[in-house]
Amino acid sequence: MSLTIFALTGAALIGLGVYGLLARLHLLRRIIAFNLIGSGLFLFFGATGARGEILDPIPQALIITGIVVALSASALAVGLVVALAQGSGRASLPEDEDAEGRAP
Amino acid sequence: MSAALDLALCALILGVGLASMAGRGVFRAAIFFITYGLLVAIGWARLGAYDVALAEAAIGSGLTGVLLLAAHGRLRRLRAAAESLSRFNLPAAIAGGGVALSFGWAWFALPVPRAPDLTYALPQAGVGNPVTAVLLNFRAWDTLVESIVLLAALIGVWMMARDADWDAPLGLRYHARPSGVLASFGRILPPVGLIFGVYLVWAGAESTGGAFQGGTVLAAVGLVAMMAGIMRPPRVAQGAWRAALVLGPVVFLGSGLAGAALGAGFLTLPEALAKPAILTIEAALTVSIAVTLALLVLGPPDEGGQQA
Amino acid sequence: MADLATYILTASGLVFFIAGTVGLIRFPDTFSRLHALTKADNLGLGLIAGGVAFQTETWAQLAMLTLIWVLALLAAGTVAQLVARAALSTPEQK
Amino acid sequence: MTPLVVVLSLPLLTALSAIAVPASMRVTVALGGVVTTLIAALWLGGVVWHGGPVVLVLGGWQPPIGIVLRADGLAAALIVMSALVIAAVAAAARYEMAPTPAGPRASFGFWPLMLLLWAALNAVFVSRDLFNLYVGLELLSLAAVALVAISGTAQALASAMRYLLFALAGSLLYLAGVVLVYATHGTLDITLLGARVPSPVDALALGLMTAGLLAKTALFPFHVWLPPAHSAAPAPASALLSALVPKGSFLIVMRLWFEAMPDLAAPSALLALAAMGAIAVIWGGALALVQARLKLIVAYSTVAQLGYLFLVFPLAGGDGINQPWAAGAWTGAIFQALSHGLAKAAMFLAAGIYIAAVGSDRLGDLRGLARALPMTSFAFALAAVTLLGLPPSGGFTAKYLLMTSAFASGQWVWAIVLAGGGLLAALYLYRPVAALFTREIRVRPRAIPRAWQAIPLALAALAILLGLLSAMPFDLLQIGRPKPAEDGL
Repeated sequence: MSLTIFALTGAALIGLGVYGLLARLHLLRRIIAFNLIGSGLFLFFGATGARGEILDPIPQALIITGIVVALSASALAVGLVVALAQGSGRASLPEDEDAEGRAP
Repeated sequence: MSAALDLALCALILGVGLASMAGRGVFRAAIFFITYGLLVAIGWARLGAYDVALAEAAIGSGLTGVLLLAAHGRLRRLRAAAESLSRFNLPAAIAGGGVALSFGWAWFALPVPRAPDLTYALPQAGVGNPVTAVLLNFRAWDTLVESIVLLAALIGVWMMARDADWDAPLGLRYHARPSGVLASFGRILPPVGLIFGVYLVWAGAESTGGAFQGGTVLAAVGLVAMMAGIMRPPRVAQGAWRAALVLGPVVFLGSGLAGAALGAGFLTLPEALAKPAILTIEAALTVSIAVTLALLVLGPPDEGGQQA
Repeated sequence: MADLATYILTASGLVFFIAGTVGLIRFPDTFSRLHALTKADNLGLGLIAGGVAFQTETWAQLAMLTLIWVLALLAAGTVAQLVARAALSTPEQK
Repeated sequence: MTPLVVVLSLPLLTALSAIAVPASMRVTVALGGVVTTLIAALWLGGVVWHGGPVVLVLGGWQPPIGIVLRADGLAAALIVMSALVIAAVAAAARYEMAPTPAGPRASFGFWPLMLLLWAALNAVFVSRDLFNLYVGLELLSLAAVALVAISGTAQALASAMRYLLFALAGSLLYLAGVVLVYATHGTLDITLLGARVPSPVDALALGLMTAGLLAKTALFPFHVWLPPAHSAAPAPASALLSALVPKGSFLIVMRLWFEAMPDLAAPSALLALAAMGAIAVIWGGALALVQARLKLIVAYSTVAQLGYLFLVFPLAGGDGINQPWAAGAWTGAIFQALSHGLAKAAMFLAAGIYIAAVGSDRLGDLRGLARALPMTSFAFALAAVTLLGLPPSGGFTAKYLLMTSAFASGQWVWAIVLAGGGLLAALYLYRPVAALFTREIRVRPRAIPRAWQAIPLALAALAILLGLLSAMPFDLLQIGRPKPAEDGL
């Protein structure tokens, strides 16, 4: 029962992150969305790894690796956002602003 | 009772996650995300995955949160922190809902679990914590490449520096008053933090902990010490810091190559040597992880941020 | 007996946490919110740590519990100071 | 010490050294590593050719506990091609990424990032573990994004950001599929998955992984990030990004559809993959036609040329794997990947020389440059011959094999795509070649060392040689090929 709760929460978090990634334009918000998708996915994975009689250590190790990889990607993304804003004064991509019809 | 607790926890996780996506302002989103990470860490503890709980709290929530907040501060100074208003976006909602539903379906469609049988492998792994055994022995190649991913991200972040700033110290300057609270905190924390960080690495061999979790604690200690003015932020040109960055991967790769040269095979740890080898690799990795993480948070060399 | 002490201490710790949270949400400005947060929550955490201390089996666990409380206390105090200073220098922020 | 271990670890070790050593030694260390790894890559190619696939069970742990690496003919061919391209790129970068023209920041970052990218590529080419492939892909993507951002202009940073968004979305989609695979089968090993008990979740997992990999391979309609990113990077970095990086994710798509889950390759899915490839060929070619800058033309041509790769799926995938034409289509696609890699790197390195000579890559500014830079311009023309698929180039062998299979299988629509794509390539490559070889001279170009000019020529010549000597790589590719069809064409 508890595992199902965690797995479905993970699934919902993935969906939530996908929504944020597509609907929000500020790049920091999109980075948070990526992290939500990742952590939802890991939660789902963790729940699947806990179904057997003993807790499977392989998903746990993969998740720790995944968390570190996600941090690396987030760090590079955050660095890019700041550098982009230094050059252009904006923290969203130009074509997205055009699509919105206004610049923040 | 326990299902009710998990249900409440998950409702909280979802609510805070929703707030980080739908709420007003990027700053709030980052704060909610940090809270979210801590709640997820509790979730991991509920699932019995204590190593993951530590990693999520330290890295997923803590460090990612600090990165986001630091970036928000810089964006505010550049007047790029404001966010255009967001309306409800139906196509995005359909996509998100579809993804969530397919994972929900997949959960119920999964066949009975088939985890690999580790009973004969674990006693030969050299460490008692099965997660550490997977990370540093069974799937050591993953972990080696992962430590290099972290380093690649740092080199990438450095490439964001302005050319004129390349010789400047890393990150924006913080000036703590020498008699201020932060300075005293910065003096008290390092000894305690150092012991705790090292303990986490040591304990990781047999119980909860590990190089990444311990390295994160050490990185945090270093950052507090730098913010308190006890330690100076390094420059790219300082060779000792760059050597510390590569130490862990070099020792890891070197031990793998030693296995190949001695005939045991690439990344193979003979059972008798497994424990000391893993501890050596973890010690070196911890140093590199701690330095890399701290420098990632500091950001690229930046001269322009001089401020009181 | 130990269980009873745990129940009483953690329950009263929770009361302080709730009070602190209510204060955080309802108080009008940064400084009074900090009051609510640091004082009530530190006390609450101390009570919960005290309650859990009755369940420890070794001295090492007890030492770690104490360390957690002391570190949280130190961090909360420092952060409260920093937040207050930041709030002083930027009066328009709520 | 086997050549496979050297090919995997030496680029890493060199990258780490390049970070740690002082600036004065950086280039020497990096070039030493490049030359040694190139030798090891050729050695590996020879070992695979003579002795069959090289297998490395990491740590001695067999799957599903551990990770297995396997260099079959396909992986060995890609490793050798990458090594040749990177050796050329490194030779060109000695001039272009030296501290004087590039600045201390870019000249610090380029070498470790190039070497990390190389290490990631080699790791991806040989890994048989789906999660290990994810970690390798992330290393590949992060290094590639950083290489785009290295030029530091606002436009480069925006392109890098867009690239990173697509790359991260692709990674997460792929990872989502990997999670489902492990949850279903308890293994991540491609060989073990080939013999798995099928489950209804497999289709979702395969779909997620493929979608993520397509975003990283820049297949239409996920291609929008590629041209701005590849053209914004410094020329040696563009050469790496365009010639090599998409091949990593493409190879995983092939491994998934031919080796891990061939039973799921329904005709409609294979058709959809090839249809997207066909649209990419036409659409990329059409957009290349209207660009005014050489690097953008070359970058849009990458979108088109990557499209050809996906024609392999209906011709050799699913039930078609046992057909007599499957071997030809499969080999043709790999030939396309190899010859495109060599030719595209030659083109970007030539573009770098033009930019160094006249400070611009607008077609109008390149007029008549063939007189001042004959070797480079000849190299560009030779590389164009390969992209057009004219004999005797490697591109010709590739397109000939694909076209024969298309006719043999009765799927003549792909033959039309191949012919139309060749025609479009002729049109969009005619413009730069005509500009280069025109008689008028506009500006007096800066002098370029002859050794630098010779680098793209060497690569373009290799692309031609690939066609002349196609029997050799043809044999290599058959080694360890999944279910080799006995009677080829």
